[in-house]
Amino acid sequence: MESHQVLIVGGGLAGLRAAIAVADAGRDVAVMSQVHPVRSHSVAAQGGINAPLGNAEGGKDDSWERHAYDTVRGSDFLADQDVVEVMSREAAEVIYELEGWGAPFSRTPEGRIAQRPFGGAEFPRTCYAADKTGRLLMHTLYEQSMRRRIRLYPEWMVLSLVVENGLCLGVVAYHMLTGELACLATGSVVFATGGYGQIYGRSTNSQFNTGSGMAHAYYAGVPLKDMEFVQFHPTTLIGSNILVTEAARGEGGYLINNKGERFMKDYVPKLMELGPRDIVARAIQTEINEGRCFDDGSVYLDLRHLGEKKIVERLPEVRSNCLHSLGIDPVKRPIPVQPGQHYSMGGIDCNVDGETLVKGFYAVGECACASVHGANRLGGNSLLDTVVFGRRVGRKITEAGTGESSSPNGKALERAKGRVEGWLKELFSGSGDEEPAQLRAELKETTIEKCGIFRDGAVLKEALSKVTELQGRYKKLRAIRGGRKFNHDMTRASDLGGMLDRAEVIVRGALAREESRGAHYRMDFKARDDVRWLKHTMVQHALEGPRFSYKPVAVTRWKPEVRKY
Amino acid sequence: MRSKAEAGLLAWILQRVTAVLLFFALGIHLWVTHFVEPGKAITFESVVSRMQNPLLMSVDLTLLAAAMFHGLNGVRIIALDFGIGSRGLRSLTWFLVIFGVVGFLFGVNALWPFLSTSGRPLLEEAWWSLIRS
Amino acid sequence: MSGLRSAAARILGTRRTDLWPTNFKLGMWVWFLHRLTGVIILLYLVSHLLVIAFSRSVSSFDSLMVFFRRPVILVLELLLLAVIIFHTLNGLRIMLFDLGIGIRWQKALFWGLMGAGALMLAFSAIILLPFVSGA
Amino acid sequence: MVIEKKVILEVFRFDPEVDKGPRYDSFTIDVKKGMTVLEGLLHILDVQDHSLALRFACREGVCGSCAMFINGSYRLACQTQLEALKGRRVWVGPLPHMPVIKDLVVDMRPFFEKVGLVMPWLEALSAPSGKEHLQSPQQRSIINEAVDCILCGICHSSCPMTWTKKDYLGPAALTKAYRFVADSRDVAAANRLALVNSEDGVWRCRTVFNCAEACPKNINPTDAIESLRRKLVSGRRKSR
Repeated sequence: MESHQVLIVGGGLAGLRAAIAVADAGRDVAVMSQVHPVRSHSVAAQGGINAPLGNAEGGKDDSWERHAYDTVRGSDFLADQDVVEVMSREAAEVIYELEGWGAPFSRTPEGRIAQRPFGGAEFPRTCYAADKTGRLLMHTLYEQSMRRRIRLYPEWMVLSLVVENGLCLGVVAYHMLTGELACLATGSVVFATGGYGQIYGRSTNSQFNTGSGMAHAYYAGVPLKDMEFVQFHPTTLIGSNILVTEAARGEGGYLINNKGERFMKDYVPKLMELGPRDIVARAIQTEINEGRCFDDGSVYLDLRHLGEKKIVERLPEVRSNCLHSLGIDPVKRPIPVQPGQHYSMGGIDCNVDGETLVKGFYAVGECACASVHGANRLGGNSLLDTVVFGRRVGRKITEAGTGESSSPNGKALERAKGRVEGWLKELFSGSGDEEPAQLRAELKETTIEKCGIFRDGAVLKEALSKVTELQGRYKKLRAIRGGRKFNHDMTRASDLGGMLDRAEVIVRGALAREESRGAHYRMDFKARDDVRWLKHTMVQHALEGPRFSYKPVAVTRWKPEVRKY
Repeated sequence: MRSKAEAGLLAWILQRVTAVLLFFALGIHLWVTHFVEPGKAITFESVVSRMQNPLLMSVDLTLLAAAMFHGLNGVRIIALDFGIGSRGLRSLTWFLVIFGVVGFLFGVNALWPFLSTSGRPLLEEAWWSLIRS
Repeated sequence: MSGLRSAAARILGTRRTDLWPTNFKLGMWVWFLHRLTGVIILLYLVSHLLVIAFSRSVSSFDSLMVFFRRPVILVLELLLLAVIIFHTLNGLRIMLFDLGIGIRWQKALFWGLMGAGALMLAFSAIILLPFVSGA
Repeated sequence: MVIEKKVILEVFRFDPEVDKGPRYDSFTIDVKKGMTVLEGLLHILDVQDHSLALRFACREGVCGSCAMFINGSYRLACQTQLEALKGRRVWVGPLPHMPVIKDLVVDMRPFFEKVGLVMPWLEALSAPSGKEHLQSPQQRSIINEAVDCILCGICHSSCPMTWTKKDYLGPAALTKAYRFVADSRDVAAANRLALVNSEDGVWRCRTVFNCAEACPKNINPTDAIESLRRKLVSGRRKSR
């Protein structure tokens, strides 16, 4: 049995940043990832990463306080303000660090890191590298991990997190390339496994973003937090739901309905297209629902007035995606867009250092919820979240000294491996006739239609009964076919159970929360209710079903106020 | 290690240098033999008179040397392109070096009748002078 | 063509469809032809030296030269010239790349140079025509 | 959705541990508007043959997972529209000249090893006053193309020099080396140049341009390799 002092699960920005922090402290660290790190979904982040550097014109008065305030206000005051403070205070430092490691940011004429305006932000503070920011940062961190010779386990998929007596012991994982099942003993495990976009239909997320990490943590007894808050990105390409970055609007793009109006004037006249994501997404969906959309159910994102030079220089990826997916050149024609699922604000409950209820188990990135994003994340804050808290988690682990004292508990791990083995055998010998792909399709349809941008008690109840039905049908899956090696049928079927359980958590959480806050908008409770609902939803796994509880929000500087833009 | 790296660089540079030399030498060679007086027959005498011109003679000798290097290094490159192993490459390189040197001397030998008044190739000439002495 | 390729691959059970010549882009053909022409020129050089070496006397050399004054030889010589021109001009193209010239328009450069090469060949053919006895 | 046409996907199938030899399986697909080869393959995976192995992730051409050999071209399956391909049969195979693990999945480990050999990271002096290094937009634009590489392995697979010599660093690794050599912030160009200065490094490029033709991001690795060569030659002259 292999063992490492620290195991990072997930090779995206958060995972690699944590791994680098651990390696820099001279600890033995390994990164396990379902795909090779440079295939992680962090590469799809386009627009940029927030930090109050004040490099852009009109951004001179920016400060970490303004950044923190914007974030808190964007979160509809659900974010924990102490955590937000930490993030915005450390923002500039981590950006400079990334730059020093080679991140090829776009530059101002003076040679400083270029910044652009983003939704819900008072100043232009989103540092960018054209519209490839996530990808270029990802490659930079991958390069730095090569420099530190960090051990990689690419194409290894964690199938179980092993926790005994409140102590994390390691993981059981499946190697895609060989089909082998192995357990790995570790002092500490960090989950940086990303979001669960694939639970939803019309998602911008990667095909493997099923949020399996959240599921394993959930089953291991770690609570999930604020799962009902699902971000919908206002602009995704019609049909394929490929992301069109907020930078397209940051650079000056217009949103236009079928009457040719810039309809955002009816919603947030001051910020227009640069409102926070929840508001813009709702605005677009309203236009679509009320019939002011084009025949294909889209509104237009018009970039033509920016001119070819600016589009080619600042938004090349948007242009190539439009050309490849729709055959539309945004230089010449407006882009048909619709909102799509984009980000999960909720996740594994953890503190500002990624520590969870389980000793030796940490969470960071999109799969974690220390709650910087609250009820609605601002564009450009997710990348920042990953690197700031990735670094913090890495440092915390090395400070805490975990990984040295704990001796590998081989027996418990072997037992867990046996359980996983048994579960896989069950999958391969299933006698039912339910088709996993069919269940997944029905799940995605249910979530997007019944627990989407606009929610309603009655509809949520329908969604819940549908999800319960699917959970029942999941028990009668057909047998999985083929061998163990690179078996998508197996991985997708085993993921599906977790997806269904998390969908249940999301729907139940949404149903319980009788208010509208950030991305969670109830048609039957349109107002925010700070008296009853200024609190985090916590949910823990139990045999009889998810057990909900609530936790207060940390309010330090900024008292909740009406969110006006 | 260092010398191996230098070999790649040196071979690359020399291939280009000989290419340039060949461009001019072959150009002059072809021009003088075929294009200056088109239709005029090439005879032993005409070649002898050409070779008596030291400039043209040196052009032909350059041509010979450069072509030998360029062509044989070309063979080595082709062997590399089609995936020769490192041991095979080493034997091939030695073979080509020997082939090149022998080929160059053979070429000079073949040109000698045009250079010497005796009309005998270089080796025979040398032999006869040895006998005489 | 892809149908043919699929049939071939199916029969042969091979995945080497990438080596099917239709998949060769211009650069591949040029790379291959450069090697081919190089070998031809090298072989000619060797035979050229051998011929000269074995025609040591005035009489044998001159009779050989007379023998060479035939149309078929002229055709062969023009072919050789074409080969040399190709190798030279493509060599020039390669060296321009080394200087950082034309990498972005390598295809245009190739066809441009080949056009020039064709002109050179035509020019040479006209000049060399009287070399054939009786012409 | 309107079905535009029916297409027969001929998909390469091979598990070296089980099968005697590779074969091609035919799947008939109803092509909807905008459907990509990847969506076709995922449809096969979901509905027609659950045992198909392939790599996929972002479906928008930035992760580099789904590099394949489609109708005689090196392509990203997610950026290849079925409608746009001519003919009724579409030929899908794994990246050629790479060891097949199963079906369309090839072993990318040798490729990533090559990339790791060229010191593929920035070595910079720490920036003055703990801020960013200054880099003018012009300096940044030099590496504009090279940083765009998504390490999909297409250029490596397409280069005839990697077919015959497994030790050749290949266009992707050399482009990576160039990306740092040309970065105005980097101070380790000499070390990196020494690493690529070998018969299996920059000197093996034969300017075949397969890499540039194949790159889904329109990068021209030949340009990068030639730049490295010029730096090596001129650097050599300088050091004398």
